[in-house]
Amino acid sequence: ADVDTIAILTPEQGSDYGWNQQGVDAAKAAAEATGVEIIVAEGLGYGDVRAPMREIAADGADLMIAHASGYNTAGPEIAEETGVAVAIVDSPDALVPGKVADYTLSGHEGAYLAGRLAAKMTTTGTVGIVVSGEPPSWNSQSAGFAEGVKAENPDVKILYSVIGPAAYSDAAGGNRVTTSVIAAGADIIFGQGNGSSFGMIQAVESNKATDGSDVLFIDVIGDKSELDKGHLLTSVLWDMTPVYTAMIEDLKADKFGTHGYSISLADDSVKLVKTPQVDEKAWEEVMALREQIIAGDIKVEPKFEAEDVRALVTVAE
Amino acid sequence: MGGLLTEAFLSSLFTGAIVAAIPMLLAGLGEQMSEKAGVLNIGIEGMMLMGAYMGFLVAFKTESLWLGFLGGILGGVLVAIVMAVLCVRLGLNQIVIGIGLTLGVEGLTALLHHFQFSRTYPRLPAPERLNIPGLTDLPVIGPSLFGRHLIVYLALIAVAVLAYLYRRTNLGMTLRAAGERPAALDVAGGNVLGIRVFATLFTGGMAGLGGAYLANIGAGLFIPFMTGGAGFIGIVLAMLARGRPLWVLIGSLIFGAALSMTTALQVAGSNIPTDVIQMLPFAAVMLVLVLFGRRAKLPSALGAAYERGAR
Amino acid sequence: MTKRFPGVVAVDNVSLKFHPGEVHVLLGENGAGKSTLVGILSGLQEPDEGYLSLNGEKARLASPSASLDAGISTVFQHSMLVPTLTVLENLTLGAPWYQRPPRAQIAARMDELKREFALSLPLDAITGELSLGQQQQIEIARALLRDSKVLILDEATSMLTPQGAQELGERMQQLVKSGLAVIFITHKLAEAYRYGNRISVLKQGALAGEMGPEELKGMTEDEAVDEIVRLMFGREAGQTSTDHRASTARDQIALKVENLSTQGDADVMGLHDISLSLRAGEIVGIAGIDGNGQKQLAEAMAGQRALTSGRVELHGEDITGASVAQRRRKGLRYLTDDRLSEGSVGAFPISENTVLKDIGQPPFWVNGIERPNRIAEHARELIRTFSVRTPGEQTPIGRLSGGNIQKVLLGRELSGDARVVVFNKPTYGLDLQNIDASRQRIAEIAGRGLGVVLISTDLDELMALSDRIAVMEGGRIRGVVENDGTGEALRLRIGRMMAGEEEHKQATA
Amino acid sequence: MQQDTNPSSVDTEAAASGAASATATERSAFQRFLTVTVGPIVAAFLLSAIILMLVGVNPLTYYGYILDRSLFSSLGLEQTATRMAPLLFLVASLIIAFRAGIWNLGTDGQFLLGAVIAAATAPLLVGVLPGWAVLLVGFLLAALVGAIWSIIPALLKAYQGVNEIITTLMMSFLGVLLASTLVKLAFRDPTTTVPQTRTLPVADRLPRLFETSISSGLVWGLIAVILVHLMMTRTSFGLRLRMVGANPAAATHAGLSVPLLTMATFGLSAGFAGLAGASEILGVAGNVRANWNPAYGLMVIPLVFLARFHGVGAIVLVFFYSALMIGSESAARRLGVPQNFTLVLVASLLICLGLGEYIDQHKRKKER
Ligand SMILES: Nc1ncnc2c1ncn2[C@@H]1O[C@H](COP(=O)(O)OP(=O)(O)OP(=O)(O)O)[C@@H](O)[C@H]1O
Ligand SMILES: Nc1ncnc2c1ncn2[C@@H]1O[C@H](COP(=O)(O)OP(=O)(O)OP(=O)(O)O)[C@@H](O)[C@H]1O
Ligand SMILES: [Mg+2]
Ligand SMILES: [Mg+2]
Repeated sequence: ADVDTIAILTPEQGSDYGWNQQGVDAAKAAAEATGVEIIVAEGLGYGDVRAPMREIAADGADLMIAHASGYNTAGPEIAEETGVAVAIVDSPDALVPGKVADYTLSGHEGAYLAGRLAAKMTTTGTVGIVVSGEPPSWNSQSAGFAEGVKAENPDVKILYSVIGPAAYSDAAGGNRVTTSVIAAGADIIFGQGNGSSFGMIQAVESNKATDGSDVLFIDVIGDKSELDKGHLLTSVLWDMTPVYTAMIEDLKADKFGTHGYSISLADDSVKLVKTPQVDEKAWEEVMALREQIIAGDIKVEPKFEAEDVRALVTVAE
Repeated sequence: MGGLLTEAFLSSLFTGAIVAAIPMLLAGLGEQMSEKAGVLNIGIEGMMLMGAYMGFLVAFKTESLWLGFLGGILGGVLVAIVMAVLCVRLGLNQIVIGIGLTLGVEGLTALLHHFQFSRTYPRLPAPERLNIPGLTDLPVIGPSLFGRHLIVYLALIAVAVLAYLYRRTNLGMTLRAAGERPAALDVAGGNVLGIRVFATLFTGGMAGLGGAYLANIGAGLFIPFMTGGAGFIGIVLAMLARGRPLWVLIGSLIFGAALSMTTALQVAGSNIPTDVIQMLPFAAVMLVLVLFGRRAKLPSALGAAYERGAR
Repeated sequence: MTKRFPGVVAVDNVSLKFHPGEVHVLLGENGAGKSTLVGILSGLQEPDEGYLSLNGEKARLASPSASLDAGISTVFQHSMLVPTLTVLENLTLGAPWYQRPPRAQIAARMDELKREFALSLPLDAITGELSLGQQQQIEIARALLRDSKVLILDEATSMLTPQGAQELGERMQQLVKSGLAVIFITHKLAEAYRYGNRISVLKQGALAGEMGPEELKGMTEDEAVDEIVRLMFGREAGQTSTDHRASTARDQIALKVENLSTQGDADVMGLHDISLSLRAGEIVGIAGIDGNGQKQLAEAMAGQRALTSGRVELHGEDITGASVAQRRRKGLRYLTDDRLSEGSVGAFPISENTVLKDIGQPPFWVNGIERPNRIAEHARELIRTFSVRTPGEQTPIGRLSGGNIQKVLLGRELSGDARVVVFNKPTYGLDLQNIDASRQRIAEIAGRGLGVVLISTDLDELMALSDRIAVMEGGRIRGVVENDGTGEALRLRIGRMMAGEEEHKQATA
Repeated sequence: MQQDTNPSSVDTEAAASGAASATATERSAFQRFLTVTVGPIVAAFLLSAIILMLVGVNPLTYYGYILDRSLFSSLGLEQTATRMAPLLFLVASLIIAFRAGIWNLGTDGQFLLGAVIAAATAPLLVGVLPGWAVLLVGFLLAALVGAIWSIIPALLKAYQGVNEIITTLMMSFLGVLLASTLVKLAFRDPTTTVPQTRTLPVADRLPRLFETSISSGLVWGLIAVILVHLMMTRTSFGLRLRMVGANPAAATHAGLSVPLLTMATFGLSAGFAGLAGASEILGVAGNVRANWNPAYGLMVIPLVFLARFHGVGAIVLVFFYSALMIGSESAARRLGVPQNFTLVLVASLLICLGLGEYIDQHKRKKER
């Protein structure tokens, strides 16, 4: 089929150094690589996305990337209604040839590596996971991180906390919870959140670990190193460009909707960011582990449930 | 839970409770004055958010937290001026305007944030803490109670000052008269609109300060929608406190402690689902309401505009 | 001075002079413009035309505080105190917020007032917990504390007992002797003569006449009252409404109350073992000092207040368990004394107010659907029958003057098949003409064979209308006397019982 | 002294009766329309235009898109109409509450719990019951659950006199969290990774109108508002509720049971809020996701006030509001302005409409 225009729809502005920005940037890069036009619809919120989708379909988009798990009911319905191909997330079973394809994104392998790295580098023997909510992709990364930590050193304690009701933009809550987790002994924080993650970073920057050392932060999805003040350890970086490019190519080749897409360590669509804070030796060991995962010697299964995460973290006696 | 109940952790929970409580305390104290005077200030959420934005902007540009707090107060007062003109002077409906102002400030600050900060996400340095030798070194409560930024103590002093003013000067009775029977205050030569305007602006200032605290001390940066309902909690605290500043303090500390407890339970690895844990603070308030709600007597003229000579 | 309101000229080109050393009485029927004039003098309203001069200089009183600054203090027709504040706070209300209440100073001044005017108040009591009379003393004290030059009292005596009114009168005389000007508004003509040095009469906003000190001195009370009535109503006096009405009682028992008791609490007096019976066509008066359980008795009869024991029978039928609405349908009616906050819904039009007690009943509602035309028609009929002064039936009832609201409520209670009517202070706050009309109406309905319970604090009224008078004190009936119209002796007996002196003598019959 | 704490006395004129407003005949209806609607709308758009220009966007282009995309294109109009449905049920909910003197500020919680129960049950009933019965059960359960969520505030208000502003607000916060918890723990679709309820297939949702994408929820919403309006203004039950709202003492005096009627008000109002949730789920969304909260309730409150609790007026305002939401989603995207600007526009509209109302009242006062 002819593909001349694609569209990406995101719930928030594409300037969050995270999920939305990575999506928008990748869609732009994929469009450029494949020579198609792109419509960017940012900040559509988590409510009913049918209205903008219908309109974008009417505007001539050939593929709509509905880049939020909240859009995965509306997406297929609109594809059915308008006949325009739609890509959705977090719905591995939702495939309709020519119309609906899923790209379930999970950086659990990357998070696993981050966990290994964290366990190597912690000096207090405790690491923390702070999240602003419990969507599946975050659960799978939290679980991956926890598994990595345990695999590296079963004695390292893992603390887990979800911020609170106003979480996504609750920067103050992010700061407060992270401060508590640091006070409980963590010196490396694996943080996932939108606006609230900046509160976590602020807490990491302004608190010392219980042993007096600096606290380090592990971010996800985006790359915040240009904002870093020396506390960013790494980031589990996602790059959706290969995914989106493949979608466009598939659509052109009439193969869209026959299979799902995902990101992986193998093609660097999931990778760890190296910062000056990373210990060289630890990094080399982690990179070796990466090869093992790619080779299939280490298996990391995604776990999407919040209970799975809680089962992995340390329960105080 | 022995392993986790370290001194540092307990201390951070106390700290967390106080950090979470201060913005609600400031907002609650402000709202309390409006409510006494008969103005139901639903716009407080917007005033707080504007305070957070302005507070952060000024602190960031001037690199002075204190100027930032002033900026926050100014931001809150600016929104309150609109409210005072429209609702107190012109007598427009307080609910409509309050909601309108909150929505407008949410949109405006998000817009400004988008154009100013969304590519850089500037953050403030960690706030200075007041170090009182001896006290700050006390175990557990030392750092949480005594190692805070000076503004925390000012907020506590505000509780005492307001309690004093309400009790010992004519301020308390003037406010109550304006909220209870504005016509009586008017014919006694008092200035109903004046005191209501003052109370509204005071609310704006306190809410703005609370917002600035949230941004500058609580988070260290500004994020759109970051107040997330703290202003509404302030309204509830003010209504429950029956006109007493001390009760606003107690209420905000309990609420802050409940929020902090949700972290504690999770960090301790509790098996209760997170969503259930997070209902606790609100469930606690509901429980208080069920048990003691009937005593939360509100001023008779709350929410009603005053117009001289109208019947 | 002229003041117009939409559709009404409330004050019509009135010129008046108020002199120091004089009690200047303003008289006029309901809605004559007295309160409007007070409103202008106290800075609540600005005149449309005309001007005001103080000590010969033109002045503009744009606000109550301007008026207070000019030395004019006002005690309004309706209480202007904050019930939740203490007496001291109400006395200092209006002072700058940053000051501390000058307690010692006020206490000292109150001591003086106590000596000079016998005003004595508990400074730390919560105002709302005091009696209405005491509350009024607060307002008067507040005016005196301000060292005013002009003191305005709008219907200040309507809440007071005869003794209280007497004291107030004496106080006013003392005040004018100390050089004040007092403006005194009342509906009681005798008071006007006794306490006033000068009388001005307003009629439909205009000045109908004025009687100066010399003129007044030269008249007896009767002559003066005759003259005032002529000025106010344009008719001769003569209907001395204190004439005793001839009994129309029949044998049949209309309403019987047996051993009725209710729960009391801190605010409300409980009733103890009340028994009373009322025959058709009879008027039984309930006398007593305000707050001795009269209202509770009325409410218990109407079904509005729960009983702890006792029973109520209407024409032989036990209605103890019946609801307010059921009792009303059976013909038991209750006219409340609280016409604004209980009797009517101020924001609703008159038409809806006329049927508030018949919601859902035909012909105004059919199958739950409102018939606005039927209701409007009914309301117009009522407005005509009871001469309610209003622009129309769609006017919100809250805009009417108190007297006219009262007429609407009276009409509401008498419509349909009324058999027994409980009146609670039916003529309170009405002008003479309306009082007369109301009393005639009460006499007339008794004449038609309805049973009437007449609760009043006005002994004259009770003695003019009742067949028998029950006296309440402390939630009990202290005694029931036949009203033989014997004047002073009877009055004295009732007065003793009201004070709780005479021993329990239960109702018979 | 009349207590002014309740909403119905905030505007006595409105509470009085729609019929009484026929008095102001002096100025033409057209002039009133100008002051009350057109003027404020123009002013609000001017105010927002200034902000647009400050951030470097041509306001004319922006507004052009709004009109074009919400009203002047059939697709836009359909979207606008569809967006109206849940808002209309909320309008019905609030008209009952406000006319009866109750501040129900908890509609968001009632809405969401209604939505959750509808989403939890309807998909399971497909095939078990006929299509219309599935929807009916969904709506009824939503109304019931919404009403249940108001019981605590209702009891506290009716029998303890606890101010309902605090209690409904708190129950709303709780309800929003509970809805999310229920989705995750109780009603979760086991076949998805994302925590959400089972999905009601498009074919089993409320039928669409004719050949358009408009959900017939719109029709039911309109019917709900009109019925509620008539109930409150034309029936004995409505008058009883209004009387309790305007003057509880008078209601007691007239033999009404104030506590029972207060409970009824809460139940009905919250029930309609529950219906609003069901209409969004059974008409449009098909399922509820964890943490979903469109927060329509807060937005509808000012609309109902500006319409002076009048059903038809509220319908018109809801239409304008929906058009604005739909149109500015589109305009924002095309011009690179964050969506949040819509909030600024809505806020200026509320404030200007409020001011228009004020000016109108003053003019009418002068004329009388
Ligand atoms: N605010 C108002 N709006 C419209 N009309 C008014 C207003 N105030 C007073 N009036 C009109 O002015 C007239 C005079 O009212 P006013 O209150 O002065 O009477 P009054 O002499 O005090 O009567 P009363 O003896 O009952 O106290 C009334 O007939 C009324 O119609
Ligand atoms: N806000 C108002 N709007 C319209 N009319 C009013 C208003 N206030 C007062 N009035 C008019 O003022 C007149 C007198 O009002 P007011 O309450 O002073 O009467 P009043 O003197 O107390 O009467 P009464 O002696 O019968 O109690 C009424 O007839 C009423 O129509
Ligand atoms: Mg008067
Ligand atoms: Mg009067």
